[in-house]
Amino acid sequence: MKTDDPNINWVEEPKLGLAGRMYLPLLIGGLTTTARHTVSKKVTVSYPEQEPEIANKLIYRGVHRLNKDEQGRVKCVACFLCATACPAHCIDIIGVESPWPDREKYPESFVIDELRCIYCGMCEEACPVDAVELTSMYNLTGRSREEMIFDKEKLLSVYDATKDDEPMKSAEFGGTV
Amino acid sequence: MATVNQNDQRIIEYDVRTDEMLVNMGPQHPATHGVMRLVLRTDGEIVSEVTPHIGYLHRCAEKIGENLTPRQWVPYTDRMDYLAGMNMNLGWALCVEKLLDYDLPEKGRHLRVIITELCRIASHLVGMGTYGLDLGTFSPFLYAFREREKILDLFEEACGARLTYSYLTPGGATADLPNGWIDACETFLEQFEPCITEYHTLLTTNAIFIKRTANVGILSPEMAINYGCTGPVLRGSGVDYDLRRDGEERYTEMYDGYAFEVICERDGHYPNDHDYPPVPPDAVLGDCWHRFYVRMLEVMQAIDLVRQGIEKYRSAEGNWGVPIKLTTKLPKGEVYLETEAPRGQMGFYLVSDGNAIPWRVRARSGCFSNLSVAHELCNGSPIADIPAVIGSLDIVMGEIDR
Amino acid sequence: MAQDLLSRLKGKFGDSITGANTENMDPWIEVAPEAIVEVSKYLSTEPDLKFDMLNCISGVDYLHTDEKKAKKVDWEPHTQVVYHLSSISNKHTLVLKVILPRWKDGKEGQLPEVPSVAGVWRTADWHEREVYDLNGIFFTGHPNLRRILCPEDWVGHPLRKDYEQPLEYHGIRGR
Amino acid sequence: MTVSNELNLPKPWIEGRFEENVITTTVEQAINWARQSSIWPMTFGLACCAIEMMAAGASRYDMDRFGAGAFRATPRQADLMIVAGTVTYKMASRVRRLYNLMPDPKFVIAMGACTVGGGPYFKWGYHVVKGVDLVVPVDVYVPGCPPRPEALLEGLMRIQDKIRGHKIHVQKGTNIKIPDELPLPHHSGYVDAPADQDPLLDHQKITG
Repeated sequence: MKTDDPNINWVEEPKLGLAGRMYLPLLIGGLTTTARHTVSKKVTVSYPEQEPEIANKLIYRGVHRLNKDEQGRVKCVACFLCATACPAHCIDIIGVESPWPDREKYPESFVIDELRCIYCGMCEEACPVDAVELTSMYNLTGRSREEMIFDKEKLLSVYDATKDDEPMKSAEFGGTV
Repeated sequence: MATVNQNDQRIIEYDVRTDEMLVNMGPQHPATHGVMRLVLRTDGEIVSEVTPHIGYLHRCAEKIGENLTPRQWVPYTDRMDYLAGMNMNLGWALCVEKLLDYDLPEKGRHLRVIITELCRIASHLVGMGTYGLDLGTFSPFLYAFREREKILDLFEEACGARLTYSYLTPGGATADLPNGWIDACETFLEQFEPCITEYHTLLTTNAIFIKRTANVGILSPEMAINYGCTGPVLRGSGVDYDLRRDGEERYTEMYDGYAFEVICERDGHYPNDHDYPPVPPDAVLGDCWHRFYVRMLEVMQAIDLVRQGIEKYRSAEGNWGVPIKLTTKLPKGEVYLETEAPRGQMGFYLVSDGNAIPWRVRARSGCFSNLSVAHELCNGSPIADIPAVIGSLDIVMGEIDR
Repeated sequence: MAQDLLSRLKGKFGDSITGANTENMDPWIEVAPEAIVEVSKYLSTEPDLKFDMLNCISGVDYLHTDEKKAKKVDWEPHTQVVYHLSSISNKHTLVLKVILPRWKDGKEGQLPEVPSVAGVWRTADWHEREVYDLNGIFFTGHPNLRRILCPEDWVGHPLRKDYEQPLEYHGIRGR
Repeated sequence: MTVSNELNLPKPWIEGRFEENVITTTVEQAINWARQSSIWPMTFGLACCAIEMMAAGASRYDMDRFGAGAFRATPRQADLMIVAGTVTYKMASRVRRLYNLMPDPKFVIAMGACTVGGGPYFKWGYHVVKGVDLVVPVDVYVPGCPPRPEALLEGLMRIQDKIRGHKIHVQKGTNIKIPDELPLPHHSGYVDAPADQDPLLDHQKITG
């Protein structure tokens, strides 16, 4: 900003009185706002004791789970649609002949790398049999990388853990599955 | 005693000689809004040259865009301007729809206006909160984030994520607004309005804030246009240009039926600024204070737009627009579309050669050009003004480095 | 609008306007590389056109790496520099294109050259540095043409189609 | 996902000999308690996870309840480095330098999918470091993109568990192997060197 720029007009700053120079009115103005907040309703959610209430559990995108059908078998048919739909490429499946008569393929190993996953929900959208779903479990931490790679058993255990309070979404999921 | 000739060069030279210093306002600095490195050539306290070094967050989004289908690239647009994820999704969605010549149902259009204007409020709140942090006051940051958490709750209920939504996809939105969401949104707007007056008392009319920002970093309209600055930075310099009113036909049809005025100072005063604090005498058009003031008035404009959107959304019925299939074939051709993101014009240029994966994807970011003007604003100013100017440009590194 | 602007430019600049495409959604005008600065000066200063804002410069690389696709396509390998202009006062937009060979007169490693329009629009300074950095196009007459996004000692230009990812960088494994 | 941590520490013999409101403890537990409830994080926000880190520091999720609210700008005064955001090649040397500048005992939380393993930029991200543990040894991984502030607080609690298990000195002859030694980068990242020879052990020494 060159000082002799024609269209900048220099303005004298207003003279401040003693109180103004000591910024007293502002101190009081600012402190009243803060004082008003000390008496108002607390906003903090103290996490470990108070769990945050997730309003819409159907659509929340948390840790994955693999659903089981009525006979307790994994619902996935190893069609690789979720693996291709995933932008972060963190699902790898090995599909083999299925021992059950009514299905020709089932995943022998179904691995989701939770560390690379961005929880965008596209696998849930792409799955034709609603096998993989995102639960509303959010607080997941790990101490090593290997611990965070979820294989089939772990995903099924997440299903058993969240089976009752979160039924399978396919029936009433108002979304576009 | 020999008369000493005052303007003898040796005296001046010897007496006030201070070597120029290269100060590194490094990639890790509380006031650089992320990872940007400013190399300041300072002569004592006065900065004579500022060269921003960017690229510390270059995440190759455009190379990835050449290997993923448009539906899969939506999460990457979220991560460009991560404070306004919805506006980025909207830009990409409209660009792909322009190429596919896809017409969106009425309900989807109003849903998009509500969601993007809410996201503009959240983005300006963070911009205002961190600007307070840059200038040393901590409480506006806390109040801004408290309000923003309520908006994030609304978004979490609508699309399942707090910050990276990938909700407005090409073709519509991943899910409809759950019932009861609209009244929750209305209650939020009611209790949000008194908080705005609180921010005004804390920042806009605060003499310390005015002393730090008024008459600092003055950007003349011609220089703003020449450097390609857009958004609140351009309107803060008095240029009356807003893509929501005079942008592309496909983008402005989203807003037809909505009454709003572009926030820009026309002959001395801002539109409907009757009940806001007046412009202080020492604030010159185009300085940091005006850019901040334009953002605060845009929050009010966005509240008004969301209210209109809610009535229109209630009366609209039918389908809200289902996302396009994962592997839809893109027609051959190229298309460029710009939308008004909170920080500037966000443009997407899509070249496709006929199959599902685009040939070239280019994202033009508003902050990229806004930051390039930092040198013009900062040379000749003391070091303490650098955070004030960079904060007023309100930059986000994810969008600059892509 | 694009049709009469095209004929006007052809009248004024003759054969340095090498082509145009008006049936695409965003019609564009192709300009010869050496005439880009005069054309942009004319476009930005002409009172009724007044394209005073350069939205963005992008580099697009046209090359098919595997032969099967290369045969099926009508164009032969080249790169393009695309200028998106818009005018604030008259509210209209325009797209200019410059067609360049992938390497300067065919020699691998020699970057193609385009005169820089940083003199006309100051915003081109950074945009051209980015196109140089990612697409490998040299802008002659640019104030300081350095890499802007990738580190200074980065090898190669990532957005070219035949770019393969580095195996490691300064001891950090790439894949 | 809580980690049981009843480490078999020897019970001090004067336990419970006084009336209620006198607390007896060992010096080590006192030090560990002091350290764990005053972890000062370093403001090191790179990308979108930085916004969630700021939200965790703001009024609703309030990291200050764990004593970790004082975000220090300089690495000299910080003992927890929350790497929040994508680490790119251009930034990797800075991350390593900041890690070296931090005084001992120092901890690293890798927050977010990009930091932990390259995230969505894994496959074609030519400029992205595929996981920050190629650059600095990481103590706790917090996945998510971005992880919720509660997940970050959960990670903070894992760091506190780790501090609770620290020993001031290993008594002679007992050398109790603390189960959670500081994890070491499990591969050195040098391509020409044999990829996975045994990881470097004394990484606490400042290698500069």
